[in-house]
Amino acid sequence: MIQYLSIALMLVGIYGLLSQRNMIKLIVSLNIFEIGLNIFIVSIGFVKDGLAPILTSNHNSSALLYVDPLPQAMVLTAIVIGVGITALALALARKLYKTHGTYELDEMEGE
Amino acid sequence: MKQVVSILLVLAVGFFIFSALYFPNQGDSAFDSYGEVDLDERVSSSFIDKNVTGENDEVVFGESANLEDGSANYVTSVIVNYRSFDTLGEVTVLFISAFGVGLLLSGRRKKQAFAHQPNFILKYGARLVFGIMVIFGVYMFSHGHLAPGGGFPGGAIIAAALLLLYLADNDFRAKMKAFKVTEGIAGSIYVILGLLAIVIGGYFLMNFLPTGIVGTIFSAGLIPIIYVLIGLKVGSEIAGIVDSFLTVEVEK
Amino acid sequence: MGISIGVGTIIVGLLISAVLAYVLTKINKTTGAWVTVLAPFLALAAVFLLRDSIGTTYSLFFLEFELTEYGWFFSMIMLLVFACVSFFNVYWMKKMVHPAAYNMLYLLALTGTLGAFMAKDFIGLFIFWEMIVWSSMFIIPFGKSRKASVVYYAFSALGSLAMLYGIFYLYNAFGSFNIQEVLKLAATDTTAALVAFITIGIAGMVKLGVFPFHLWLPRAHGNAPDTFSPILSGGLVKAGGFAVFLIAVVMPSYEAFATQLQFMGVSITSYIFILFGAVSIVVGTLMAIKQDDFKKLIAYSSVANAGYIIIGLAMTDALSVGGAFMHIFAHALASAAAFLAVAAVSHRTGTTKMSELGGLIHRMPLTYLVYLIAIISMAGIPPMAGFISKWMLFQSMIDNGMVFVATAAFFGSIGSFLYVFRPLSAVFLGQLSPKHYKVKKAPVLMMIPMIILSGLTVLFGIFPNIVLRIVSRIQTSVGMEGLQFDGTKIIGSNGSLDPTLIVVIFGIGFMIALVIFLLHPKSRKVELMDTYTASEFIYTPELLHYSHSFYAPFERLYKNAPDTSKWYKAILKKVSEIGGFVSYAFFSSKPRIVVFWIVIAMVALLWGGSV
Amino acid sequence: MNPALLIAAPLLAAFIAVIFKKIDKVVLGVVAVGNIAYSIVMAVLFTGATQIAIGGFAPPFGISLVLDSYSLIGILLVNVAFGLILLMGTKLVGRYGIVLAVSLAALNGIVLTGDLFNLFVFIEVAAISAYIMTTMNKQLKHTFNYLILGTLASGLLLFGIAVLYNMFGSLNIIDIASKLAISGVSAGAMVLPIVFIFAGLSVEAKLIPFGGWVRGVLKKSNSLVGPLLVTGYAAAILLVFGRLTSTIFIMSDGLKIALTVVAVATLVLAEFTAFSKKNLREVLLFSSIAQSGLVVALFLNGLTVAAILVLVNNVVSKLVLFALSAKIADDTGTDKISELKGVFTKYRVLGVGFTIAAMSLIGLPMFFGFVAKAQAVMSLFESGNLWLPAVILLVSVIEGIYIIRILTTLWNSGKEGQVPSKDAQKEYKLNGFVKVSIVALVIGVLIVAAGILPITNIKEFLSSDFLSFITRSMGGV
Repeated sequence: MIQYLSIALMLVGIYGLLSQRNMIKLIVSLNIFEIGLNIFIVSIGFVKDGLAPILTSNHNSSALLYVDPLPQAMVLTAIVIGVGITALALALARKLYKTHGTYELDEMEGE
Repeated sequence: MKQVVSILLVLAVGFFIFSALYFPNQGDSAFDSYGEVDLDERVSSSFIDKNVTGENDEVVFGESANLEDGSANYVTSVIVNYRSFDTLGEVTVLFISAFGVGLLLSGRRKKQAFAHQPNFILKYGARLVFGIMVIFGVYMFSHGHLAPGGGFPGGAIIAAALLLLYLADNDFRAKMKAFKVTEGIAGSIYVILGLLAIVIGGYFLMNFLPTGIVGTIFSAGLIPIIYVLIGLKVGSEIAGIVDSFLTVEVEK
Repeated sequence: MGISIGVGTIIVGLLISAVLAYVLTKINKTTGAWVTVLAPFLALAAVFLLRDSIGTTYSLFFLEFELTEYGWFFSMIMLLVFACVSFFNVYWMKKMVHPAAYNMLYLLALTGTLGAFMAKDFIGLFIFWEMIVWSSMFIIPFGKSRKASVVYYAFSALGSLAMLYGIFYLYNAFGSFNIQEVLKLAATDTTAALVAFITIGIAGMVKLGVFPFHLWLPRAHGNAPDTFSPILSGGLVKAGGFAVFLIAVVMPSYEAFATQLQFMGVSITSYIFILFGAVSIVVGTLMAIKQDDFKKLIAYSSVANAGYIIIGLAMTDALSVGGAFMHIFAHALASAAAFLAVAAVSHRTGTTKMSELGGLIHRMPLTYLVYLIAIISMAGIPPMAGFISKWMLFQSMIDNGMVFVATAAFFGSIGSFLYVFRPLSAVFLGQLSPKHYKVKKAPVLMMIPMIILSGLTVLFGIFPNIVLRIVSRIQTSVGMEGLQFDGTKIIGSNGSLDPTLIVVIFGIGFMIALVIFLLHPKSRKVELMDTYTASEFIYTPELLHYSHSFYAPFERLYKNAPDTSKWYKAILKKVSEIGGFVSYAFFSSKPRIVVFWIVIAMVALLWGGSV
Repeated sequence: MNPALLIAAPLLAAFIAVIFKKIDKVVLGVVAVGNIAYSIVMAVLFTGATQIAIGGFAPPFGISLVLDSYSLIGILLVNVAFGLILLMGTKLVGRYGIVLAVSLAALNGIVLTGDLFNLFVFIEVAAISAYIMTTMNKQLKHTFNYLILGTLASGLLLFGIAVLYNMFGSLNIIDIASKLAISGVSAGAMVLPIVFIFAGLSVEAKLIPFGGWVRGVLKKSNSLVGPLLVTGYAAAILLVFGRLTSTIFIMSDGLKIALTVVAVATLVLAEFTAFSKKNLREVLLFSSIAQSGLVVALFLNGLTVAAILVLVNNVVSKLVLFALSAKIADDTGTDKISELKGVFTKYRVLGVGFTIAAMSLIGLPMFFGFVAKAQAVMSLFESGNLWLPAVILLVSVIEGIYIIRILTTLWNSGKEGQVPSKDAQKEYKLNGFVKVSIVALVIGVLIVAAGILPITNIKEFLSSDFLSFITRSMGGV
């Protein structure tokens, strides 16, 4: 179920990119898309009845059933990349706002 | 009208994704559905048993020693050991985007002032919380190999602490030069450690220190060191981004 | 020296002299120009001496050459034209912005043609073929127009890339690049033969300037530097004849298409080529009649003559191919001579517009004579070389019963009287324009090549068998029936021609006319501006000019005729419009539009993948 | 010889340069030269295809770099192109030295990596450096557009990679390929990941209609960013295409046709667009989009050798053309073709370099472009495809027309209908053109040399086992 929802979230993000003209909203759409994607990736690592992939004094053996740690690592990377891009996008949006006085892409002058 | 077209398009994409993943044609199913995953078919099973390079059947917390990877946190072992190269790239992404934000929002700058002067309690309370947060952040990235967390959240927490100071104190202005130096040094050491590994072990980014006993603080070889470096680097980079956003260009 | 002269040495020598010409021109313009005179002459001598070693193969680095009968023949024509024209280069050095580049490219164009004629394999042929294209493509914009060069390249590229397609198609089918071998094999496979015939045929048609690929000729010939127009018209265009010869005769098209529907003695494919030839005769003639620019006029006449050549080659019987070869030769001489005469006029007066010239017979009599001989040959009047070739072609057409084609050809011949007479009267006859009172004779150095070319035209008009015996040997060398001779006579299927006899008859007729002319009282010579109307003097010489609205009634007749260039322009306009649309629709600065296309494309791909 | 150094060195340089700001250009220069030298050394000492593990974990578990003749060509191309672009545009580097160093590392990473997720990371690093670099052109709105599309694209790519991981439990390209071969997963199941990966890569590879960002970002680009995005970036991404198509793209017929249609449509439409443009940089931009389409089409048909040759030709000639055009535009203030009449009359060496590159681009014989085009057409014929060669050659006519239009205009100053004369010459002033001219000329000489030499044994060359060599060296899959 969570996988279906994550795909739906990705689609919502794409819909946002298709319909929005405001820079901030576009960035938000992009983030929604990325979050959906991240949840999807985590979900492909899920194993039914699996434990969180950390050895502790309670779950102390690798013979127990754990969920797949690799997608989680991938998601961590993807999140950090997303942060970087969002920061950059916001900086661009702010710079553009300063020159054009608007966040609406359609209202900006020039080509 | 445009909305309708957009919705239809999105639904079409969704239709294809769902039909391919969950309702495949006869003989086309290769996608493991949610939860129905056999880890033995994936490379991850070797990450869990830590037997990529040698024979190893079971890892036991607090007992197994000198494995190829000594981290109790499997995600950490994937991030900083098995797929350390990705992490180097990831650190670079954050590094370059922080640099880019700095470039875009550069110029002679001063801090954006708030309309209301924050009062005494806020100011000093924030400093108190700042200390706690920094300690928590340091804890986070130094225990990345044992507990959830690690360099990235640890760094983010430190940056959040700085953000708090920025918000609470109009006169506060971090020394950006110091942050630059920190991230530069941390990044350089990361790469240099990787290069050193070529000399010592023949592989780039190899974990060349002894890995110790799984589950103890001084274990997992290079992992804690790299996570500390990452923590410092991420902290200073996000702080740099925060600084860039909270300052305004000085009008000439 | 121990170096024996071979094709390789000639090619290398020409390449070296091209570089030499560039360097020397940088130092001294005239010295550089003399290199372009000497190099073709030496090459001409060398190729002439190679006559005995026909059939030998030579190799140069990675390229292989084979001296064939027809390759030798074409090379000789080309070298003759280059050698003669290059005298003019000396006078044009000061007028050029890039003289060094001109000299170098001039010799590279020569190298290209020789290499193409003598190449043993298709790769060599293509390399040198393209060398002709780009060397001349850079020379043309040194003249009056930049656009002309682009038009020239566009058509040439169409041709040469079609040829490349054919070459690789044949290589894929037969596993070889060897021209002789592949073409022989292709004749056994109708599909391959058809592909080769069409693709390489298009390359030849483009170079020859056959309809509908004729549009580059008037633009390129008309706007190229005056010294290069004769090269284009007399020389490079004939390379197209070479390509058509390859696919029509060397690859025996009559055998390859034997199973096809036969039409008037030839296969339907060949007949379509012949029809294009017929159309280009008509179009070339009609367009030539209405030109005001002297050079464009001759360019259109080249289109018409290209039509004769392609008809002759495509009919593939002994007489027609012989006629085509003779026509290639005759037209090379005549059009080079005509363009040289134009160049000489242009050198002295600075214009090639007929309405600005007139009466130059008094100032440049020898140039006039050269031009006269050239146009008589082009129009196919005895006793010039052009007559012989046209006679052979007509013979063959009538043999095959090609009524329509023959009508077109006759139309072209009669039309050619109209258009060659116009510049004759407009430029050389009539009254001298006041601007040109001080015009001097053409310089001696210019006279030499013009006299050589005219002399050869007359010589081969009287004794065509010198050339025709070579042609006959070419025909037997490629496995077809050769021309038949009887003493000085050429034997056709329903009649024979004795050129020498004709000359004698013409000579008698000429004498009678001369006597009448001399006995007749002389008319008074009047200056152009020596007139007035309504008791006012007139000061615009153009309106009084002899050739003003020369063929106005004709021009009115075909004012509404379709203009081929419009078709091409329409195609390019469409291309441009599509481009503009793509740029507007897909390359938007709005993220949502591009995302829209990405999503659409993905849906299409997912759908296409699941089909 | 560890190829990881090619990635580590520029990264280290970037990290050091952020501490010592003043030396960033020096460090960048050293790294660029060092990378060229190192990649040449690696090429010389190359013995056979290997996968070099990172961190000591053998593939498919750890990340590995693939060093084979294919990636060797890639790193040589990318590093040399980068070095030359840097040499020609040294003055423009400004504060962007760090970004350039990072992008160099990322490009090497893209070419070398044998791991899908690592590929994603490097593509992101490269993309972010590109976003930052394009802000140099002061077209922020377009940069924003690029950023949104680029991020969406890498998201799509990541989705495809995640699906593949779910299906095969591995991220290593060669491992997935061998698992594909063993498990016999049907082509139908591969449609979804392939389409997503294709879409993700196409945005960066600028295929129509995916690469809509490119015009706005690059039409006013300076001589540093434009050439880099058009050559280095395009080369790296297209090489990834090649690696993926020849390993894990198991396509159904329908999908293969659909993807080929996209590639060929890109080729045709982009050439049409280039034909309709009047500005130098825009023309070249669309021309390189078209070439990307051609390369992808060749890859999709399994003609790796031809695709590489076309790619190399495009990179080398576009490098010169774009850098010189941007240089001319920077100094004269315009890149409208009609306003640059006769600019080469004064700067002849520059002009010769430009001309050779242009003629190689349209594939005239004696230049390297002909070898590439001949190989493309020839191998298409061999694979039984008769219509694609015709399309390629017809499109070449259009390409030739606009390139020749540029050449004749830039060499000749005269008005239409008049013989050019020296008096009518417009005065142009280019600053510091000597360095650029020399680079252009040297590349020109190389193009001619490469154009003549392989023809020496064109038959052997065309029928050589280069192709099988490449497939063999791809880990024997």
